[in-house]
Parts: sequence; C-alpha cells; structure tokens
Amino acid sequence: MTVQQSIRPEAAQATGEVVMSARHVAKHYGAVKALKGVNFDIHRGQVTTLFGENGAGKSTLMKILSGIVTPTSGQILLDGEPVSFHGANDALAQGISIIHQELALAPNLNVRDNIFMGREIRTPRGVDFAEEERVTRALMEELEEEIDPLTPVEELRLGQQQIVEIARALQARSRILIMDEPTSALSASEVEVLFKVINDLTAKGVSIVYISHHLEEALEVTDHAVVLRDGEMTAYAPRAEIDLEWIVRNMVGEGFDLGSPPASRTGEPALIIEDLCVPDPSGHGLVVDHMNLSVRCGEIVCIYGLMGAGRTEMMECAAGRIRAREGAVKLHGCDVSHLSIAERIDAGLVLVPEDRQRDGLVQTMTVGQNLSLSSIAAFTRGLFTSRKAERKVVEDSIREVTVKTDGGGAMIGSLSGGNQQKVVIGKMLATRPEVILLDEPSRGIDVGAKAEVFKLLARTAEERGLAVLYSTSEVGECLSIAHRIVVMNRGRISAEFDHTATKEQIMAASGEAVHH
Amino acid sequence: DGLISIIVNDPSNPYWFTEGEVAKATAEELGYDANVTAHKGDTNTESNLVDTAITNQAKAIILDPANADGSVGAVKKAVEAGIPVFIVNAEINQSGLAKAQLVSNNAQGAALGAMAWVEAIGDEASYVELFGAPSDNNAQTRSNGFETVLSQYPDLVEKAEEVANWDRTQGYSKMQSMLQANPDISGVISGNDEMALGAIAALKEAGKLEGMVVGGFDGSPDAVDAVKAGELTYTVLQPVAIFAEEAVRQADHFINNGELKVAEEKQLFDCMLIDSSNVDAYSGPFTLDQSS
Amino acid sequence: MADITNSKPAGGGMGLNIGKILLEGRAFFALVAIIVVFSILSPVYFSLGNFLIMSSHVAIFGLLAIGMLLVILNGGIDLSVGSTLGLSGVVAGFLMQGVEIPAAGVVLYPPVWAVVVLTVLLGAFVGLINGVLIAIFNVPAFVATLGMLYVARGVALLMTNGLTYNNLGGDAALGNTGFDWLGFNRIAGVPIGVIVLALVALAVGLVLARSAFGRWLYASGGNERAAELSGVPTRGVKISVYVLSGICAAIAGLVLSSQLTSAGPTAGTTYELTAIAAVVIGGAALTGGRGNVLGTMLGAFVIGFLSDGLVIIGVSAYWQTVFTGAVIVLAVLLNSLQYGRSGR
Amino acid sequence: MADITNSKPAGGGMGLNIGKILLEGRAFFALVAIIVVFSILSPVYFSLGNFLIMSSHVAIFGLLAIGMLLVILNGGIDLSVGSTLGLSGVVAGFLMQGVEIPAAGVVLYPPVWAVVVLTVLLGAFVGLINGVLIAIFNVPAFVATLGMLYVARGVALLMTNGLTYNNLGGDAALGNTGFDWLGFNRIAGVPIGVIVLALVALAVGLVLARSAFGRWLYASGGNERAAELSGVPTRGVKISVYVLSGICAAIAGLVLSSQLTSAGPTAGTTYELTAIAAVVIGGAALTGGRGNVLGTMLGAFVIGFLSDGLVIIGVSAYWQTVFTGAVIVLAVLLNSLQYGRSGR
Ligand SMILES: Nc1ncnc2c1ncn2[C@@H]1O[C@H](COP(=O)(O)OP(=O)(O)OP(=O)(O)O)[C@@H](O)[C@H]1O
Ligand SMILES: Nc1ncnc2c1ncn2[C@@H]1O[C@H](COP(=O)(O)OP(=O)(O)OP(=O)(O)O)[C@@H](O)[C@H]1O
Ligand SMILES: [Mg+2]
Ligand SMILES: [Mg+2]
Repeated sequence: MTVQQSIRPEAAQATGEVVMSARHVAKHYGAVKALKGVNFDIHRGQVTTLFGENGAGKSTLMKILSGIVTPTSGQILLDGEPVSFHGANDALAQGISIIHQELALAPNLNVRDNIFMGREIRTPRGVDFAEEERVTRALMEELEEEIDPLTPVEELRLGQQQIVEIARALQARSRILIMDEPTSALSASEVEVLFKVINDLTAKGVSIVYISHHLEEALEVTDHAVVLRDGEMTAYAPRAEIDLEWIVRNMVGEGFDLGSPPASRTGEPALIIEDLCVPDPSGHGLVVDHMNLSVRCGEIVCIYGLMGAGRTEMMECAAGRIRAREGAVKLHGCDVSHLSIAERIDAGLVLVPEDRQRDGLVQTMTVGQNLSLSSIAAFTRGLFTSRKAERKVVEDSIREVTVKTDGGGAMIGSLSGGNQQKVVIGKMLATRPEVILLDEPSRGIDVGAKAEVFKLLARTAEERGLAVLYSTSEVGECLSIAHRIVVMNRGRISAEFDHTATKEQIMAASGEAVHH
Repeated sequence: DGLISIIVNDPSNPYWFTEGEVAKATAEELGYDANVTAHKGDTNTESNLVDTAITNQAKAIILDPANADGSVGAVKKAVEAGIPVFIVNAEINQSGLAKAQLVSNNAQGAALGAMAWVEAIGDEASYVELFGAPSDNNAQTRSNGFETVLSQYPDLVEKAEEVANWDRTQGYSKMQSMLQANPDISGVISGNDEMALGAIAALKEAGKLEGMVVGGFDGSPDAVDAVKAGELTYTVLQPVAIFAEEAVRQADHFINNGELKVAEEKQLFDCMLIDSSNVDAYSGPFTLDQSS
Repeated sequence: MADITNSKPAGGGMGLNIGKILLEGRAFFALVAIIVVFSILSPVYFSLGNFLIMSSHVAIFGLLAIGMLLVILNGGIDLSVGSTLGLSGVVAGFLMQGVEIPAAGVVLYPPVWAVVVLTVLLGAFVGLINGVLIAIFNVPAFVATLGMLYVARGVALLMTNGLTYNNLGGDAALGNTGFDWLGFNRIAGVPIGVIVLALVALAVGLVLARSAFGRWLYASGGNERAAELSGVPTRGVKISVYVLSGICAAIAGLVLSSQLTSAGPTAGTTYELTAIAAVVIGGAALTGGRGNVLGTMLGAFVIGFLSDGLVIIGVSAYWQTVFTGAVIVLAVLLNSLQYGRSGR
Repeated sequence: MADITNSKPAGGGMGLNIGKILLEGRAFFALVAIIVVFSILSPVYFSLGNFLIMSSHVAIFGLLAIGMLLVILNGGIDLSVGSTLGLSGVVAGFLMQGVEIPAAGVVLYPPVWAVVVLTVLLGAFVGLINGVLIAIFNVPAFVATLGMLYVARGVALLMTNGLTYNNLGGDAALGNTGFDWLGFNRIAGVPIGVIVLALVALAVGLVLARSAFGRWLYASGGNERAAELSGVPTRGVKISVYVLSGICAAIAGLVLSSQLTSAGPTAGTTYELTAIAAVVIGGAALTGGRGNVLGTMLGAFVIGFLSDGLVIIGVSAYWQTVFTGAVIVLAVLLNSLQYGRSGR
C-alpha cells in the first residue's frame, strides 16, 4: 500500500475555489483515534467524494464539518476564515447542512413536519402549515417521489425515509451539502434522480461532499476523490485521474475482486417458497403476489428489484416476522409456515434484516453479546451458559466476519456502520444455519468488507452446503457470486438469469428505465 | 431522663399532630428526650419505627396504633425487648401486652354526637353518612354509635353512606355526588371533622347549607371555627390532649417506680360535645376549658 | 406501528378532524359506555346539573392531566404534580392569611390576583427545578420528579405544621376577597373550575397543533436526537414542559382550594397516578411523541364520570377500587383489540 | 451512547467485576455517605444489631425491587407490586385461619408450606394477568399494572372487609404452626427475611448474568424488534418477568405478614414507588436493557438505611419527607455529574 504523499489536497486548488477546508483535524474517542490529523477541501460548485473503508473516519469528519462533533484538535476554515461551531445549528446558519448516514427522523411525525422541524415557517398565527406542505410537495416532485407530505414517516419504507432525509437537507438551501451515504437504501432509478438534483445544485454553485460505498455510482458524480484510511488521508485525485481500480487500490490494496460464482455443486432444494402472498400493510393489494422460488443447498441466489418490489416482505415472511395470506415456506421439504421466528432459527432458517439499527442490533449490549444472542441457547449447559463456549463463538465470529473492534466487550454503538452490519451477519451465521436470507447485506459496508462477506457466504455455501438468498439494489453485486439471479417486480418474479447475464438485462427485467 | 419514643399516626392531620406535640411537651417537661415519628397507618412502617425505638434504647413507647389487629406484633416486639408500651387513641385487640391503653370513648362520643344531631334535626328526616377509613376500627365504632341512637327513630332515613377516608377533599366530592342522587336530604353525619368540612364546602357550593344539620367528630380547630360560623352544628371533642399527656405521665411513673399508676389497662376518656353553646370555651387545639 | 391512525399528532394542516379522532378513540367509547350504563342504573345521573358537578370534579384531574400530557409527549413523566398541587394550595392559603413583614411590623394582605400570580409562579418554579434536573443534569424524569414529590410535600407540611388553612374567603376590609369565586361561582351555570379547564385545554391544544413549539415537542418526544440534529432546542423544550406542568398543577391547586375554601398540606396525594391514567387512557404513548389534548380530556372524563357514577349508584368503596382498575385496563384494551396485535 | 462505561449489562464475557461496578456506582457512594453521616450523628447507628434490623426492613422493599428490576430491564414497569404484596398477605392470612369447606362441613387448615406455595402461586397468577395483558393484548405496562394496582387492592379489601387477619402463629393442634418463623427467627443471628432477600438476589443475579433467559431479558429490553428477529421468545420473556415480579411481591407479602404476624388489606400501599426508586438509584434505565441486581440492592439499602437513620436521629416526620426526596435525586445526580452531560 503506497501512501501517495506527493498528491496533497492543496495541489488541487487550481481546479476550483475551496469554500471550506479542514486542517490537521483529529478526533479521539478515548483510546480510539477516529481521525489522525486530516486535511480536506471542499470545492465550490463541485462534488468532492470521500472514499474509505468502514470505520475509516468518514462520518466523523463530516460530523465535524457540520458542527455536530467538536474535533479534538485542528482547524476548520470557511472561506479561508477559521470557524468553530457549537452544535448543528451554528453550521446550518453558515449554510452547511448534512444528510446523516443513520437516519435522523421523528417516526411519529409526518413528512412535512420532519422536513421543517426546527426550521418552521412562522407567521404571527403560528406555523404556516399550508406553505410548508406546498414546499414539501415541490421537493418530492423534484426528487420524483410520490410521497404525500402528510404521511407519517414510520409508514414509509427505508428508502422513502432516506428520500425524506435528502429532501430535508435540500430544503435548507445550503451552500455546502454533505451527503453521508445518501443512497444506501435507494435503487438505481432513485439514485439517478438524486444525481440529476446534484448536478442542478452544483450548477447553482452549491458545493457537495458525497460519501458512498457504491463506488461505480459515486464515480458518476464526483469531481474530486479523497481516500481516507484509518483516520488518515491517503490519496487525492481529481476526476480525470481516477477510475474504479484507483479507488479500490487505494482503499483496500491491490488484487481485489468481489468474488466469482463458485463451481456449481448444488444439492437438494433447501428452501422452497410456494405461492406466497403477503398483503399490503394498508390492506388492499398484495406486496408479494403468488411468488414461487426455490434455493438449493450450496446455492447462492440473488434477488434484484427496485425499491418497493416486495423483497423485504418476502424475506420477512419466510423468516416468520410477518404472516402470509396464502402459500407455504418449506425447509427441506417440511412446511415451516406455522413456526415462530425462534423455531425457524432452530430449524436452520435465518434472516439478516435490512434495517440494522431497528431490527438488527441491541444498542444496550456489547459486540460480543450481540454476536452470541441468537446462538446463546446452544451453549447453555444445564441452567447456565458456558462463558468459555460463548467467548469462543464471539472470537470466532469476529474473526470470520472481520469486525473491526477492540474485542467482544466494546459497546456496539462505538463501531462504524459497516462493522455493525458485519456483526448482524455474524450473529446469524453463528447459529450454523442451513438457509440464510440476507436483505441488502451490503448496505453501508465497504468494498473490502463486501468482498469478505460475499467470500464468506460463498465459502460457507461450498463447505457446509448453506443455501444463500440475498437481495441487493446494486446490479454489480448480482453478478459477483450468485449462481442465479432472480428479478422481482411488483411482488412477482419477472425474470431469472444465470451468472452470465448482463447488467442491462437485469435492469430491464426489473422494470427500470435503462440509462446510458 | 432517657428517651421516650412517641409514634403517632399522621402528623399532617391536626388531631395526631396535637397528640404528638402534647406528648412531646409533657415528656420534655418531665425531663426526657422525646422523639415523635409517624407511621401513617402502615403497620410495616409502624413495626420499623418500633424497631428503631428499640435500637435507640427508648425508656418507653407511646404508640397510637395503626391497626387494632395489625399492631399487635409490633407491640409484642417492643415488650419482648423490655420496653413498656403505652397505647393512646386507638385500641389494640389484645390485652396484657401494653401497660395501658388510653383511648377516647368513641362509642360514647358517637352516641353523644348522634343525640345532639337528632335534637337539631328532629325525629323525621333523611340524611347521609360519611364514613372514615375502613381499616381503622374507629370508623366502624363511630358508625355503630350513630346507628345505635338513630335506629330508635324510624323516620330518620339514611339515604346513603360513603367512605371518604377521613379526607376533606374526598368528603367534598363524595358529598357532591350524594347530593346528586339525594337532593332532598336535610342532614349529614360524619365520622370526623375533615369529612364534615368537605361536605360543608359541597353544600355551600350547591347552595344547600342553609338549614342543613351537619355533625362532625374530633373537635379540631377548623371544626370549632365552623361551629362558631354556624356552619357545623356540633362536633364531638376527643380529649386527645388529655390522654396524650396522661399516657406520658403514666409512662414516667412506671419508669421511675416500676409499677403502674393506674392498674386498669383500658382507660376510656369521655368525649365532650362542642356546639354553639360552649364553643367559646375552646381554649387551644383539642382543649375545652372545663371550668366554664 | 399499529396505532398509526389513532395517534397522529394533532398537528395542523389536517384540520381538527374531531369526528375522526372521536370515532377512533377508545376513550370516547369508554365515556359513552359509562354514561349509558350509569344513566340506566340511576335516574339522577343523566342530568345537566349532575354533569356540571361531575365536570367540576374532573377539572382538578383534567388540569393536572393537561400538564402531564405535555410532559409525556416529551417522553418524560411528572410524578410531582400531586405534591405541587398541595404545595400551591398551601402557599395560596398562606398568602391569603396575610404576610407579616417583621421589619415594618405590618401584615400585608396581597389582593387575590397577586395571590394567584404568585402561586402560579411557585408552580412554575417547582417545574423549573424538575426541568433543570432533567434537561441539564440528566437525572431521569422518573427520579427527579419522584424526589420532588417528596420534597414539595415535605415543604407543604413544614409550612403549615400539618394544619389546614381555613377561611380563604378573605375580608372586604382587607381588599382580598374573591378567592372563593374560582370555586364557587358559575358563569352561565357552568362552574368556574370547568371554564378554567376548558380555557387551559383550548390554549394547550392550540399550542400543540399550531405552534412551532408544539411541533418541537412532538419531534423531541418522537426522536430526541433527530430533533436536536434538526436544530430543535430540545433542552429548552424539555424544561418548558415541566414548567408548564408545574403551572397546571398550581392552577389545579388554586381551583381545589377555592372549591374547598381551605388548603391542606396533604391535598392531591396520589393524584399523579390519576393524571397519568387519564393521559394514557386518552391514547398518549408513554414513550413520547403521541397523544393530544382531546384524548386526554376524554380520559379525564372517563375516570371522573366513572368514579362519581359509582358513588351515585351506591357501590361499596371496595368495589369502586376494583371497578376503577378494571375500567382503566378495559379502556386501553379496547383500543389494542381494535387495532390488532402490534405496536407497543 | 456516552454512559457506555457505566451501563454495561452484567452479562457474561466480562466477569462480575464487583470492584469496578462498586466504584462506578452512584448507589455505593450514597450508601457509604449515609452510613458515615448517621454513625457520626448517632452512637447507636453503627452496630451490627442495628444493621441487621435495618436490613430486615430493607428486605421487604428489596424483594419488591428485584422483581421490579426484571420488569424494568424488559422496558416495562409494574405498579401493582404494592397491591400484590397486600393481597398475598391477606390470602396467606385467610388460609392460616382455615378454609371452610361447606360441602364437607369441615374446616381445613393447610400446613404452612402449603400456605406459602399457594400464596406464591397467587402472586404468580397476578403477574400472569399483567403479563398476558401486556404481551398478548399490547396494553401498555403502565396502564395494565395501574389497573391491577386498583383491582388487587380492591380484592384484598373485599376479602377482609377492611379488617386485618391476626394471629398468624397457627396452632400446634392444627399442625399449621411456623408461619411466624419467617419473620421472627434468625439463623446465625441473621433475620430470616434478610436471608430470603439474599437468596432471591443471588438467584436472580445468577440468572441475569449467566443464563440464556438473562441475556434474552437484556436483549428484549434493549431492542425488542431485534431480539425477536434474533430468535428470542420476546413474548414469553415479557410474561415471565411480570410473573416473577408477582412472585417476588408475594414473597415480600409473606415475609412482611410473618414479621407482623398479621395481614392487613392495606399493607404495601405506595411501596411500588419505593421499589422503582431503588431500582433507578441502583443505576437501571427505565428505558430497559440496563441495570443489575447489585445496583438494585444498593439502591434498596440506600433508601432503607436513610429512612431508618432519619428516624434514629429523631428528625421530624416532615423533614424526613424532604430528605428522602432530596437523597433520591442526589444519588442519581451524582452519577449524571460524574459522566457528564449525556445519556437519557
Ligand atoms: N461515539 C463514538 N465512540 C467511540 N468510537 C467512535 C464513536 N464514533 C465513531 N467511533 C469510531 O471512530 C472510527 C471512525 O468511525 P466513522 O463512523 O467515522 O467511520 P466511517 O468511515 O463513517 O465508516 P462507515 O463507512 O462504516 O460509515 C471507528 O473506528 C469508530 O469505531
Ligand atoms: N409500512 C408500509 N406501509 C404501506 N405500504 C408499505 C409499507 N412498507 C412497504 N409497503 C409497500 O410494500 C411494497 C414493497 O415494499 P418493500 O419494502 O418490501 O420492497 P423491497 O423490494 O424490499 O424494497 P427495498 O428496496 O426498499 O428494500 C411497496 O409497494 C410499498 O408501497
Ligand atoms: Mg459512516
Ligand atoms: Mg427492502
């Protein structure tokens, strides 16, 4: 790994005026050095993209720039003047707004209220709800989303919530807009819309910082690329000099590859989904519409689909979280439809949920306790659990899924987003399942980790005959390790491909307008 | 000298407050340290307080028991620890434990009150009764006392009886509700003054106080004021100041001489009626100047 | 998740769709059921006079419940309202008896309006202590207000030595008459206490539905971190709700002591539980962010109309206790059944 | 996020580092301060005898607090423990008086062990109703147990007509002696109540730290959805904690009525608040998922040793009220200051 010392951010000033910059910014959380003296520039009217592994310190840096976190040392310059923020409001007042990586919405309020909370349009007679609603509608139109401003946010799917978060940042009409993984729950067409919005904004002179683990996608908008590694800036280059290979090399080193489909040695059908129907939460219509699917032992199947295609419901129904209206879920030929979640886990059918904060992790517990939560009954001897057995499971899991942590005793909240995701996957793998369902397992994890997760899945599939069914919104991930790609569209399977398919074929089958 | 532990019910009620203060003053006058604590009607707290008195090596305990049955255990404990216990105000249902039980004659007081009430209202009327906390024996004793007298007049009709837990606010709202159900009543008989004063506020609000006969019990300063103001027909004074003082004196006698001043364990102190005729003789909290 | 339809904040824009809220509310059905049952059981229950009297009983709990609603919307709890009520009554009584100024050797009799203002300020002050402990020193709300429950009660007892202030009627000669007006008079036949409750409910309802403060309150109750990141002054909001709750308790204390024309230090003991019950029956979530004034009012009326009804039909005190508990559970259960098994 | 260091659940992997927990705990410091202050103020406070007596007072609240801890760890609350305590005592008293079987015309005197078992079963049953209402019918815990608070108390009053069962000593002729053993006897000088408390605390502590059930409890208190998806039988866990809380309350009821050799229907009124205070002073979070038995025990001792100390040095009842409140807040405040401004 060569640190490209020669290219310093100052050298880039020629390509655009710097509006904001960080100088030697460091942030320490106790013994953890999240940032170790970083220099970072934001260019007027351009997109600066920040790449880096999970836990590299990207979010920390962005929180510092937006006033949420105060740096341990270092300086922030705005228009060349040193500034110091006390809280998010200070930064907002200076025209800096941020889209948070972990959604920061009030679930009990509707879309309009979320967008305007803390920044009400006031009149002497109270808040001007009508005007706020109008603005919200306009924002949704701009983002090409059909979300009613009066829908409570808790009724929205994750992707739609992310849209609300984006709309809120847009509403602030800031001159610097920081987007920390704004697209992790969005599908290609929505990303497309977002990029259009970004282009409009930059044309108006708004400066943008963009963070994403979808590298190809990020390449489409970026003007400058910065790579962060272990809290240090390791590389910088303008758009003209970078390509995918450059990013990956600087992030994780040479010779990287997402993995390739393993040799086809699949066995008996492990999971069979028959005629599955799941009703829409609102009551009318079906989210999953008479779906049939089978996954064999040792087989890896990828489900691609647009946001709202019904993948989450299908998986949650298979795992026992929601009830099916019709149809059956069979594990090795036995109907498990009537079993509870716990019983299905015992039978070997597990789910890695989509929303790790809400459904995946227990924030009050440590990394180790989270990792062993699903398998704890397995190492209970008599009345009590065996500490030794538990420690072994925890240590193995940490190694297996390569969680970056001080050890099993660290609080889960101190991990970076991607590492938290790995803990959720590790927890379910520790139960030694026969069928694993992963709902967007790569959401928010870096390419390196993604490759490791996929490799781990491929290896387990090959060695233990684990049947893997994962969903993704990134077409690139379909073709990496899957034996088979299933495309879902409005609750039905619209097409099936083997690993020789092209991206265009897959996207076309999903009902997505193919660009380029 | 030495410590006398005085355990009263709840000093947020003027009645028990006076009880504690009088006992304390007497004890200090006799040269003891005195410590007033309150169990608020909870037998567990009471038992804890007795434990504390034992820890503090009290010379004697003056106890207003929380519960006629429930306090026996606590008294037993003190007696086993060699501390003489003098019961005041309410009885416990076991004799031979306490050195003395000095209580006001609730049955006599209730009868006294009921007779004054009948005298005021005549022998034909309908009325309601406010009942104290059912866990307290005195609530039943007083109610029985009223019953004994009133049942002799067949044309006195009790329309309703409500538990108001000795409390003024509850007396107020229960009275309002009973007035809704029975708008034609002409009298209220209450197990204590607080409930009676609550009832008076309710009657005032409904504009029905005029001509209403309201009877209280205890002889609290507020009630006496109400008698003066002509709102309360009478109240029955419990001689709490007298027996609280007497209990301490008997304890002192026992501590110094090792023998009882009064051989009888149960000592009843008669209640006195306070109405418009003798209200001016009320000279301090719960004390009626007898000479007048 | 499930009580979505029922728990939309009363935020504006939707209009105060009263019909819808009523139809969705468990509290409304419970209230109707209570009125019907008691009207059948007792001929005197269903009359304007009785409703007004019962409403004036509800006024006390209703005022406490409105303050409690604000606190609960914010995700907190205020156990000190009962004690604050008692303390406020005592302080009002103290002021009405005249304040002796030793230096000047005179006794000052503040006029009734001054007594009211000072008492309300006292309530605000008690609330401020709660709010500061909770918002600045991060003491959990349950603990801070539990402590205040004891402290305020103790202070009330110390102030009065356990005695009750009587005769709050004042004296024309001293220029401080009129205190009992609050509790005794009626405007167009409606007891003043009920009018005070209605005014406070209306004001708070408007603030919740129409003002930025209302939205901040719902937002910080729903997701405090998100609200803070969005620039909502969450700390200020938190302090304010406790202050408002203290003020509501002080008003309730004034109404109660003027109804009784006396102020005792033990008034309001355990009223906090009743107030919380009213708020929860009214559909608010104790986790914060969900609930509205209308529901809370219905909840308070359910409790008040039930307990008075039981007295009117002459049910024994023990059964009253059992029924109160059962109705509290049933009223909430109704809702849970209606919306299926889900939500918290 | 910030009280990471302070709030590690006692779960496995880290070992029960008692020294560390003590040093971190506000409750520990508060307890030491209380013991030091009262030992200076009163010569009789610091003695083994007094500590044992005080501990036997703590036993009642301590038992309730352990049950409450389980419920609070699960993110719930149990307001009915005080009433359940009262009801259990009354039922034990009822059984000790002999059960008349009209059909056979005989009076049955169950032996003491049967009384104990039946009473504990009753506590479990009360808890089961709470648990089913909360876990199956989704009634908020506050409401379900508030309802049960009234219902259980009402039933106890109805059973006894407000009177107290006396003479629980039993009769050798009837073969049911020994009930007062629990409350009166001592083993190696230690009151039985204290031993019962220690055993229950130890058992619950072990279950929490070492068993799968304990882990499930912490997990479902921390994030119920995640726990459920991880295969934790969240519903079963939830019902269990209320059942266990009911059992603890029943045991407390037995200990109390055997200490007093009498059982009254109003025993335990408002004890729920004290139990909650003990749990919270002991460092548990009312939002669930954080807390442990050691802390809760310390919390219970803080409250018990404080109130007994105040009585021993002869502080007036009013000041006792004020002090109790102030100490509750201070004990928790200590912690908040120590860890700076953050957390809930
Ligand atoms: N509040 C905190 N307490 C302790 N450590 C923290 C805290 N926040 C972040 N860290 C640590 O700081 C480092 C950087 O975290 P950060 O969230 O900035 O990573 P990131 O680059 O955004 O990763 P990801 O791509 O996974 O979002 C990580 O090692 C993380 O564990
Ligand atoms: N809470 C909800 N309320 C109403 N409709 C919903 C809700 N959640 C999902 N839906 C509907 O269900 C359908 C499928 O959504 P789902 O989230 O399962 O899709 P998905 O394929 O998993 O998409 P994603 O890419 O977002 O994960 C959508 O049409 C959406 O409108
Ligand atoms: Mg990040
Ligand atoms: Mg999905």
